[in-house]
Amino acid sequence: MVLSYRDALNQAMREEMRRDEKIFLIGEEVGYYQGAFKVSKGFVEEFGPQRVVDTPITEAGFTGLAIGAAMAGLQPIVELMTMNFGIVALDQIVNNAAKIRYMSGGQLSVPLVIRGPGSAAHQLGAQHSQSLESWFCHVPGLRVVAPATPQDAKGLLKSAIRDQNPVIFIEAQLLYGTKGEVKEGDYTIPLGVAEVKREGRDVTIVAYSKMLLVALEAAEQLSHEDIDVEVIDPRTLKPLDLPAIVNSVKKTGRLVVVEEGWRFCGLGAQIAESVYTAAFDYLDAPIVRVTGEDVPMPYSRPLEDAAIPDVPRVVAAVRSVCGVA
Amino acid sequence: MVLSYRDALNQAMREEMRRDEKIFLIGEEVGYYQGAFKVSKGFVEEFGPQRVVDTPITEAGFTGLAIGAAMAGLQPIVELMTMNFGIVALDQIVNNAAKIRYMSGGQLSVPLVIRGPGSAAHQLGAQHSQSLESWFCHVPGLRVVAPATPQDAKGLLKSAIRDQNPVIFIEAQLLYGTKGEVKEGDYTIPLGVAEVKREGRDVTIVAYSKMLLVALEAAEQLSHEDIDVEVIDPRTLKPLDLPAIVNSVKKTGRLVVVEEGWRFCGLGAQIAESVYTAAFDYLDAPIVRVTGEDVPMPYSRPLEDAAIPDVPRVVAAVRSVCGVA
Amino acid sequence: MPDMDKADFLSLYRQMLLIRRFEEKSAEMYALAKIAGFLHLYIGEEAIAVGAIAALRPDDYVISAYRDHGHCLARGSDPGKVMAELFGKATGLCKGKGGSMHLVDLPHRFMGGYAIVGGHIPLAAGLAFATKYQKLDLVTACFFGEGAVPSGQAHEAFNLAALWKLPVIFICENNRYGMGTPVQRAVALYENVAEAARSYGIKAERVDGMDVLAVRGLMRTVVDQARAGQGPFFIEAMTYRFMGHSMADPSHGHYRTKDEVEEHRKRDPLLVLKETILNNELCVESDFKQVEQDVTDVVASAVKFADESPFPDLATLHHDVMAEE
Amino acid sequence: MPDMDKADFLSLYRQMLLIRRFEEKSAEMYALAKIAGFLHLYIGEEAIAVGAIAALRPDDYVISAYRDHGHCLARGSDPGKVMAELFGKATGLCKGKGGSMHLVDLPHRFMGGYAIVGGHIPLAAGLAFATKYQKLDLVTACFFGEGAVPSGQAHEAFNLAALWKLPVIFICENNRYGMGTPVQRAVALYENVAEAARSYGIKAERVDGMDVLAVRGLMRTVVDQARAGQGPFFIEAMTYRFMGHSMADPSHGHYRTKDEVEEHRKRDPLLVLKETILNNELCVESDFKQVEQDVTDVVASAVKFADESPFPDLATLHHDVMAEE
Ligand SMILES: Cc1ncc(C[n+]2csc(CCOP(=O)(O)OP(=O)(O)O)c2C)c(N)n1
Ligand SMILES: Cc1ncc(C[n+]2csc(CCOP(=O)(O)OP(=O)(O)O)c2C)c(N)n1
Ligand SMILES: [Mg+2]
Ligand SMILES: [Mg+2]
Repeated sequence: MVLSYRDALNQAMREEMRRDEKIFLIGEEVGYYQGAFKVSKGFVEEFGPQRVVDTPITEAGFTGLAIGAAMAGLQPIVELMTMNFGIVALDQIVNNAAKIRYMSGGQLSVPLVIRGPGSAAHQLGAQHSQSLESWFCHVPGLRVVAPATPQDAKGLLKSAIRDQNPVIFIEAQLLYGTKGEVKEGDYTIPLGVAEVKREGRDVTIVAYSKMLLVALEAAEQLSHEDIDVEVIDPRTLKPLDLPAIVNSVKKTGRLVVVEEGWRFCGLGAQIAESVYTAAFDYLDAPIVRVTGEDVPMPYSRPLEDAAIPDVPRVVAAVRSVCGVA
Repeated sequence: MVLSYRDALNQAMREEMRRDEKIFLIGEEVGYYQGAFKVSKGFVEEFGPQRVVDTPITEAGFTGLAIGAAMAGLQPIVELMTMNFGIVALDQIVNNAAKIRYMSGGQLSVPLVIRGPGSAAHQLGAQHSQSLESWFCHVPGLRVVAPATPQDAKGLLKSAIRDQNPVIFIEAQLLYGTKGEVKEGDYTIPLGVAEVKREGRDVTIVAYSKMLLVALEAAEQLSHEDIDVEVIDPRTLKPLDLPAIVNSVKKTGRLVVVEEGWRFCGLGAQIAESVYTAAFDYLDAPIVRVTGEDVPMPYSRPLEDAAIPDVPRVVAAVRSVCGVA
Repeated sequence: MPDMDKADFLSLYRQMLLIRRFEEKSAEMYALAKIAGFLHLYIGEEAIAVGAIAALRPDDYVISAYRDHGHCLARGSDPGKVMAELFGKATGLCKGKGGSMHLVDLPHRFMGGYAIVGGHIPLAAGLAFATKYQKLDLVTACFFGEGAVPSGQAHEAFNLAALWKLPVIFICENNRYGMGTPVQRAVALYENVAEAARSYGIKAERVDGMDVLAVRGLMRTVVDQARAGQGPFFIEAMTYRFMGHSMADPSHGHYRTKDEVEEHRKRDPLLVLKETILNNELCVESDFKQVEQDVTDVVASAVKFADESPFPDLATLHHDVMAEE
Repeated sequence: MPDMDKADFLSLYRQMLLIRRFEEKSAEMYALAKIAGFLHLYIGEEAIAVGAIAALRPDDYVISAYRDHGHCLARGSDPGKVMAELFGKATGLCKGKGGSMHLVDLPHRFMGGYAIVGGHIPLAAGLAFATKYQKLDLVTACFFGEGAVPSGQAHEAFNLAALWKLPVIFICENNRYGMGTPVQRAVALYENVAEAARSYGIKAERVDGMDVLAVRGLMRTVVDQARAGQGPFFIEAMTYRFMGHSMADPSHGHYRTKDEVEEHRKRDPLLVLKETILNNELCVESDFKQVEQDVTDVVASAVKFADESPFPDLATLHHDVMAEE
């Protein structure tokens, strides 16, 4: 069936919450307001305010509260209105959610999903347009997921909810309205498994979240120039399905990594470094990264457009890695 | 003159505070207690409590306060008792300190130094043993400095204080007591300039902060095996002096990057990726990274030792990159 | 009322009307896609910015959250430059880099709008810290919504301001909602949010935020006290926003009824002041007509200026990130 | 005193003495380098943990900060396993991964010690949220120092607990200092830190934290109320730490005089209880001797157990990071 990304997420949570009473949703405006981006539409009506919990604007407080609840056997889904607000909850995420299992020698578990939109939408300005996945990926004890399609969104969110680890689940405001075919019924997609979104033999592009759509569009354009692009979406950013990427690179010999976030210390640097190490002798050219510019996000549209990877830039990167002017 | 790293920092701040009344020091226990690690010994006596400001345990509050003070023309030095507590102040650092110049179109400046010890000491446990430089380096608008020697500590801290940008200045608890020759008088070392700490022709090691000492010791040992190691300390992590590193790699053809922090998305990934891109054809072997293990820091000493890079691991990495068993 | 003065009252009226018409025009321009991103209108709350800022000196500091057009205009910023900023133009206050939520006008001592709820409150403490440090008799006025009151950053700042007797006036614009959440579900002591400040020993008072004269009256007393070194003050100004939370939000719907909005519109701050003026026979209808005409012209030329201004040169993307550039 | 019972009083005495002797032994072991890292002793404050926890059921939750040995032992944890944890041994409560600041004993519902000041307070709210959600009549007791009171995370948690009437008891151990900072310089309303809680409508009371019976008495009332659904409570227990902040800190020095410490030692909680017992002729000296002997034996065998236990196998370094391993 065709569903929007938003509805796919809604279904995933709804099905899981029907299945298991231990699951509850907590965050700003998730209840009566139906979610700032309407992802939890109809939830408070179906599950009641006990299980769909509106909070004050205190991300550290309610994220910590959710972690405590998880320690006591519940399975919270925390909605951050946007992932940017994860920064004020970061101590809870990094020092508690990610470490409690380890520090307790395995006695305690924090089965928790923290989800919300990452990356830029349009002209939201510097404090509301960040892509922070590299930070989360840096931290042992967390899984990080960033689906690009409705099908992946649903299947991965269900897996994330069932996972016994804290999972950072990164959506994108500009993806909520996008549509795609979604399998019927109760399916899951395992965390940690990449998917080849388009097969090709000349060059590999790795892209995730919103950038997958950019990469696929670039691949389409390049097909008219007789460049056959393979596009891989890791879907889960941590643990990264490196073997899938390396396999592809062994075939194509060339790699472009696309990410929306800042370049310096971005996830793409890690992906590149891992591939260099695993497939050094297979690479016909240095890996090329296409990334967000290293600037706070400007508000003005032309500047913003210039700061975020787009199809022409990905096309140019592929051409350059292929040695085509 | 021979000074400890601690005294070098003390001198740098003291000289700068004597020079300019706009500079003040703020943080937990910096005053009457003389600093948790005694870096500000004698300060409150010399400069008074107006300029050496003890705070409650509210890092977000007083870091934000310092940023506001900087916007109004002062030059604060914020001491974080340890860099770990930067996490609770991260919103202030990333969303305010780093972005205010840009968001204001250049109207506002935030000349500010945030300093304190990063990385692990001995058995401080998971929440007190983090190396977060990769996070800070990811953020446009910040400079990040991590000196390893007393001489660098003094010269770089003075530059950081005089810099008109927010600077994250990462020290190390285990370095405070180390000693070294320090130039006399009022000197500065420019930010953004690496230094070759040991010349060599066979292989390059990049290492900073505490890990520089490990690298130098490894280099010394390897000299007995006839492996001639060049050791470079970037000193400033952002902006990174990539040309200096690339120059060295062009000479040696081999690179080992050592960092104490977590491997995945660590700064070393970025350094490696940058070098691959800039010197692909000069590399005789894939770059090898020696990093902290991807685990929350365990308390137990043998586990902790196993989680942190040490001389034998660096030696082994160099051997492997040189193709020596 | 002791000193009733036609010119004075009309000036207050004019300022409020300017904000009102400016905001209405912004909404229009948003509909025309000349403005994008989040746009939070100040309609209904004008009496607070105008009344409070009227009690300040030009060299006092003002800082606000993301609903900041009103404060910026009341501070005297050029409406053309403000509108140009909303348009993302090079001639905007912040060269198009800030946008609606991040207006800054240093010459008018408007130190910015900030979009992380609670995040600017420590900055306000810092501005006040600086003026005290510099031995200047300046005060800082800090505006925020009632939704920010439970945030940890607000509390840390309140404590520091109280502890160090900083000359900062916290002005809570209690419009009863944070996005869709009524204050009853956000602040435990919702009937008296000023308790938040009182628990730090900060004196606090509630004022009718629809009555510009009342706001200015209280503010004058409070500013004198703060300037005289009596420390911080907290004003809870009761108000109501007539429009949705942002342009993405209808003025009524899930969380409040049309009737409720209509009820509050009866105490429109423009009507309240006009009534006082007319009751006291200070002006006649034609005076108001004249003001209306003036303001309409000002706003029209602001729009014209914004519209005719160029977008920023793409070369400026990397400017203003760091000081040296 | 209504129900004076020799066995009961002696049991309280025994628990406090166990903590005292355990801590003294820990200090010895620290000097012998059997224990390392930060070690924060609970000496002087025993009456709070023992009195408060004596009012709890075994299935209630307890959570604490880094000065946590006392709470863990009062909860009934095996002293041998606690000591082994401090030694970093595989037989420790947390297999050596947690250490002194991060003790966890799930079977005894001791949910952990946490080392980020204020960071565990939201977790406590979460434990209480979970029990309420699960419709269990459990309460959560959360211990922290007065230094944590100004922290934003504490406030966000207080607000949530009050708003949602969570069955959590906040127990502030006011020992007058946070490291070297007297409460007067940390908390604006230092004479009444409980105002922090009252400003959320949380009922609060002060108690003599040197009197175990007073603590237990108040706690019993409060626990009954919380269990009956009356929401959170805040206890300010006045106490004093007889030793330095941690082993790195002398018991007196820069921030407090020897006389001050001596003065407080006169109200040693062990003496206070002993006096009550003797005044009421419930026991004779030989009873105390017996307890002393028992406790000495327990501590001695704890040390023996810890000393003879093996360090963790290095293979466990990567265990307990994620659930699946
Ligand atoms: C830390 C943080 N969390 C969430 C948001 C999203 N958000 C923006 S405005 C808002 C409501 C704020 O309400 P209030 O403080 O009362 O101000 P008002 O909009 O009513 O003027 C929310 C939740 C944010 N900007 N920052
Ligand atoms: C967020 C944070 N900042 C700073 C520290 C360093 N620190 C550890 S304990 C302490 C003092 C805490 O005092 P208090 O809360 O009164 O507890 P006490 O030690 O007196 O029991 C400080 C500043 C920390 N652990 N966490
Ligand atoms: Mg509001
Ligand atoms: Mg204390």
